[in-house]
Amino acid sequence: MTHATATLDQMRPPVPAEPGLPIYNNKLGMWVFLASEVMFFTGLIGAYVILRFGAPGEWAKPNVVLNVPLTGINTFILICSSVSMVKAFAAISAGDRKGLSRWLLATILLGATFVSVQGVEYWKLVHEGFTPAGFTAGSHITELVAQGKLSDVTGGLYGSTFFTMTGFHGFHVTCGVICLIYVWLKSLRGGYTQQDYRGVEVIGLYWHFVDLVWIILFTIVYLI
Amino acid sequence: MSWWLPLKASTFAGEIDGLFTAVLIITGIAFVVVEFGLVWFSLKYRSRPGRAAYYTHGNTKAEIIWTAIPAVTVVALGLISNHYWKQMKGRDSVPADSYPIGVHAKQFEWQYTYPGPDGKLGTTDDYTIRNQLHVPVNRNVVVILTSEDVIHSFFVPVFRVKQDAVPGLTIRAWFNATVPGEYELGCAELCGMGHYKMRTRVTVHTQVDFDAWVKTQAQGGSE
Amino acid sequence: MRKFGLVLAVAAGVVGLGAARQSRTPVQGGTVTGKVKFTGVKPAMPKIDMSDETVCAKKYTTPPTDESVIVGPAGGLANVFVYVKAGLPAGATYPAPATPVEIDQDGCRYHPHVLGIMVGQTLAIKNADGILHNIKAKAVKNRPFNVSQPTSMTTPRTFTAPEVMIPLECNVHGWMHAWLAVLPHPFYAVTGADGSFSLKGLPPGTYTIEAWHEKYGTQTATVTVTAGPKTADFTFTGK
Amino acid sequence: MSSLAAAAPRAPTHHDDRTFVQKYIFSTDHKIIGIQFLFLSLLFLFLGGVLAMQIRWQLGFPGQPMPGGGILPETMAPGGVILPEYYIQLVTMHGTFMVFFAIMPLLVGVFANFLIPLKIGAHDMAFPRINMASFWTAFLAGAVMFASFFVPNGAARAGWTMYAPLSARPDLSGADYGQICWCISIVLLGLSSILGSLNYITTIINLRAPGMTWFRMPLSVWCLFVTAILGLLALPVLSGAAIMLLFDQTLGTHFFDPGAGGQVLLWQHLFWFFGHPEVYILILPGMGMVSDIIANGSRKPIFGYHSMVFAIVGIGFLGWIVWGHHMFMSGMNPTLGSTFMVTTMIIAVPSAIKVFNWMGTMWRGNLHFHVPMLNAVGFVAMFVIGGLSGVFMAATPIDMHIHDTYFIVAHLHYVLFGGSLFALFAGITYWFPKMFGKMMNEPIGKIHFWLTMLFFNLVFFPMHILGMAGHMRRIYDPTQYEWLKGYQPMNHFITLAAFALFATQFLFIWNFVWSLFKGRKAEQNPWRDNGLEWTLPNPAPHGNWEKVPTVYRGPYEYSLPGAPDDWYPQSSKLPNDREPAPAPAPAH
Repeated sequence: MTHATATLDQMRPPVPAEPGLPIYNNKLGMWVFLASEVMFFTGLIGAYVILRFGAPGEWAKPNVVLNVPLTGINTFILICSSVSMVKAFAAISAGDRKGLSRWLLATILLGATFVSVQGVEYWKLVHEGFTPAGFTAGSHITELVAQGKLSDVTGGLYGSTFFTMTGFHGFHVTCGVICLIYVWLKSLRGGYTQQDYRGVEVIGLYWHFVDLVWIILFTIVYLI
Repeated sequence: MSWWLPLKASTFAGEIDGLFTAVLIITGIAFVVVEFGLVWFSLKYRSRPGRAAYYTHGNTKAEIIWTAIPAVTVVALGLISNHYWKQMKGRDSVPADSYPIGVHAKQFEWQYTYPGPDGKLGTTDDYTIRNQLHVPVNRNVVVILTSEDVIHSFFVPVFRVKQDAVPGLTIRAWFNATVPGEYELGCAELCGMGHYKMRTRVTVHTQVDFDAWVKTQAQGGSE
Repeated sequence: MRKFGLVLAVAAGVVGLGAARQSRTPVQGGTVTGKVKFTGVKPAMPKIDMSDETVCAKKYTTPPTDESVIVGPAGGLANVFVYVKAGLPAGATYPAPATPVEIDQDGCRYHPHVLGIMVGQTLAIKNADGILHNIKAKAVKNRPFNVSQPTSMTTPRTFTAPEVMIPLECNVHGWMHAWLAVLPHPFYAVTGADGSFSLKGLPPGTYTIEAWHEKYGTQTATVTVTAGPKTADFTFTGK
Repeated sequence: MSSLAAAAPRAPTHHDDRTFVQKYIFSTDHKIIGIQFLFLSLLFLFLGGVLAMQIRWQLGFPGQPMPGGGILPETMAPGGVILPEYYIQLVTMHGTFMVFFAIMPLLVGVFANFLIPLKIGAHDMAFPRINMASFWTAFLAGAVMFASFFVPNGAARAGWTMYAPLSARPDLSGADYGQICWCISIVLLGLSSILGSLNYITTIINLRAPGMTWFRMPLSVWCLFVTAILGLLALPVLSGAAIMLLFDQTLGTHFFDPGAGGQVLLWQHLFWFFGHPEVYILILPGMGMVSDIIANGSRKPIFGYHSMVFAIVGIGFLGWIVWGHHMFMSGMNPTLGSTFMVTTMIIAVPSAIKVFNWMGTMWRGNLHFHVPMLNAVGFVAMFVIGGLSGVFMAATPIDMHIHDTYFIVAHLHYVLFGGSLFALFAGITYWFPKMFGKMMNEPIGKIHFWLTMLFFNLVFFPMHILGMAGHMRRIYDPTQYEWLKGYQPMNHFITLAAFALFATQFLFIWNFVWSLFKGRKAEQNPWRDNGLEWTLPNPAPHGNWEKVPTVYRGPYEYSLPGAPDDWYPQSSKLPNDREPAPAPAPAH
């Protein structure tokens, strides 16, 4: 900013200013943005809860349509990516730039793996006949219905809510991975020092948030 | 054209108009106080040479007064309204002896299913008429609202009754017509291009006329 | 179960005309005529309650009845759409006539009840009643539309893809239904009260002709046409 | 000029190397972005007005060809006669444009962007680039919404509230691409509004000038702060709902499809959970600006600053728990009707407090009725009527009669037109010199105010009477009903008054455009206001201050006893003023 408020240390609220919150602007901005994201996912999850409790038929049991072991591993991958994010943050706060770049790369790879696994899962599900519009006739899914393991009545809702929630979470993870790549490239160019690693902390906040949302989603969509 | 609420043709009308008048008086007083106050202050305190404004940051006592009074008034209004609301729309407000009429709303017309001489819906002697609501006078009538496609709203201004017909739900709304005559019903919820045309002729019969009408309908006679 | 009475009277006489040229205005050429008969119990058509729509009600002396099954005095089934389903020379194109096909809403009923139109030809939807009708075409291959006509007016529409039987309906009057077929060629006809139809100007060749009725489904017949009259009759049986 | 003006402000000496594009098109200066929002939103305000005139024509002269209607295509108005589906498009798009693309951007986009850094003494927003992205996303959203008129089968037609299943099923509404455009545009607008809100919140919290404590902030900034929080938390819910509706229309999902287990009331709950905070987003900034302007016009500190702040925050909290009063008759559980009625009754109290405090401010004041002050007092007068008519709807039995009738239309126009738009006329006139360095014409402003006040009441007060008679909303041709035929003269009268109201607005447009070029050169502090923004030259330079000012007192120190003038800028030091405490030592 050409008119950056003259601040001695970037990682503190701008000076001279009336003391607001003791966190610098970018971090405060990310916290406020995450509040709006919480409301966005609350809207989607709230709709899911209402639709599920008001569903005319019996909701699909876990692991009948969705592959829980695969997504279990996928969840573990995402948790690992959070761990590697913390490692990256710890590295730069100790001044280890190379460590930062390595851990950022690890986070990117883990995040990308998560998204691709989810992409493959989507492709397989749609191929099996489970789509956002419900169960396509004459597919593997309808055989499950025939065998009575699955109720057809709530199929439409099951598909709609599953794809919308996990789809938007996947979208947010993808955006996270893109931002991580940007931060990673900047870290390679020595963009972050021990005095100023705001970008790492901010993207770390976002990443942990996305991970937390997935844990909630994984529980309510896959496990119960 | 009248400048007041329409004809009071149901038991609800008396209570609702009374509540309406009460709220009108209360809000009327507030309206006069504020508007007259604004005009009076504007004239009395308008800037004149040598006039100085009185430097004050407020008066806590005044704040308390004009917080408490509105708060008490509106909460009182709320409790009174709730009393009537429970009677009119409460969970179990539909009187048991109500005369059932099945109202099926669909895009741009109403289908009324009458119980027929046996007085019970779902029996073989029911008959369905399009866009015509016939009710006996001074008897509780429950309207069982269903909708085929979009949200419509069953609204008879002279009965002061309104209830949305929601696809996927069966909603019961009751009223008791008190004045025989011919009135109109309109759809009050936007339901598409023919929304303005969803008009129903409402006829309130005396009990004798109503029984005769039911008999003629049962034999398949037309209007 | 609807029983199919497939009575196929194919007159053997075939009179050849000469090599059929590709696309030419079919002035002469073979004609296929026939009659669609109805056997079995004639269903009683329910009365339509138009009491609330006085503008339409007063256009009828006797109370109007549903038009889905109309059997003529001689047992002929009306409103059957007969058209050439297959067998036309490949690549033959037939220009859409400029004159629009009219469908009128008079007395809160569609006139005609079943009609055909060519791809690209204009359908002129007229509103003789002067009150609100909305026309909802629940097309699948063509773009569906849902337009309204609050007063006496004419709304033109055209269709881009052949589609046999687009249901037309009016939502303001739930009983109003019509059936529209969009075809790439002019060889179609709707049976009249006596159940007779005639497809004129067919270039010689073997054709499958389909007869469609809104309640009793479809029947097909294969007819080889040279020049001169051919007959193909159909019989639908009420259950 | 009073001797107390701060030392003549020097234009910042640094060399301004930004190109024209960077300076005016893709600008990151909060003031330029504010002005960009101003021009875009005034355009959409005018468009919304044109749509309203067509609605009024059809209601005043049902079925007759509309003058100038010939330019409309056959599918909308053959021979100039408006078709029912076009009428519903008009109703839908009038509501959508006015709420989402005129009033909300005018209040939040323009005045939050323009005023917040100036009034709290900051160089610029916390995130200038995100601020620019917020404008261009709003521009894109507006373009998509405007384009929806020209897509096949026309624009969306399910009311600006877009109730499912009418909005979710093209075969029932007749519009397919139009509905999809509406959803995409609303999601984009949600994104733009979220980006804006997070900017305003971060700026207000962290970038206030030294000495500008929370209770020395002007009430307009308090209002914009609470509005930003409401927008931040409400818009994502609408975006989520619009996405679900979009998927129902395109991917064939079943969120609102009752046939496959979807719930129709889910849309209403989600929409109104956003909807009510939204209507407070549409009124709070207006209240804030009016508070500043009435204090300035009365040359007297605002009456009860702290209770005004608590009222604003109270409205912010209560706004989240009242949404059910839009759904009393929707088939929702009646016991919810009782709870939402009580919370709705309570929310009338903060508004009452604010109105009495505005009156308290004028009491024993030294009232200067410049044009902004006139419009501000007009705001209070009309907002009271809107607020009081809200009490009728909160009483559920009365709502049974007047829900979805013209009583509701009257109420919402009294608070939106009588409220927000009068506040906007005041705000635009008040800060016009700060934006463009010129004054708007005073006599034209007064004529415009009085004519607008007159015609506004002639248009919208009779709608209360129509509502009491049971005249339903969004009716294409009321003469279908016998009992409404009797009210047709009133509809006719309202239409004529509406045309006059629309014509009056050309006074404002002319005044605005003429003053842009030939307006009187504005002096340093034309309204003799204490705000920090008036310590800057007009129009304010890029980066505002060279060095952030220090604040010693509240914003409303008018007629300070012992002060040489009847105003005293926040940044002027009096002998016994203490310097604000230095910033705390580095945190980590």
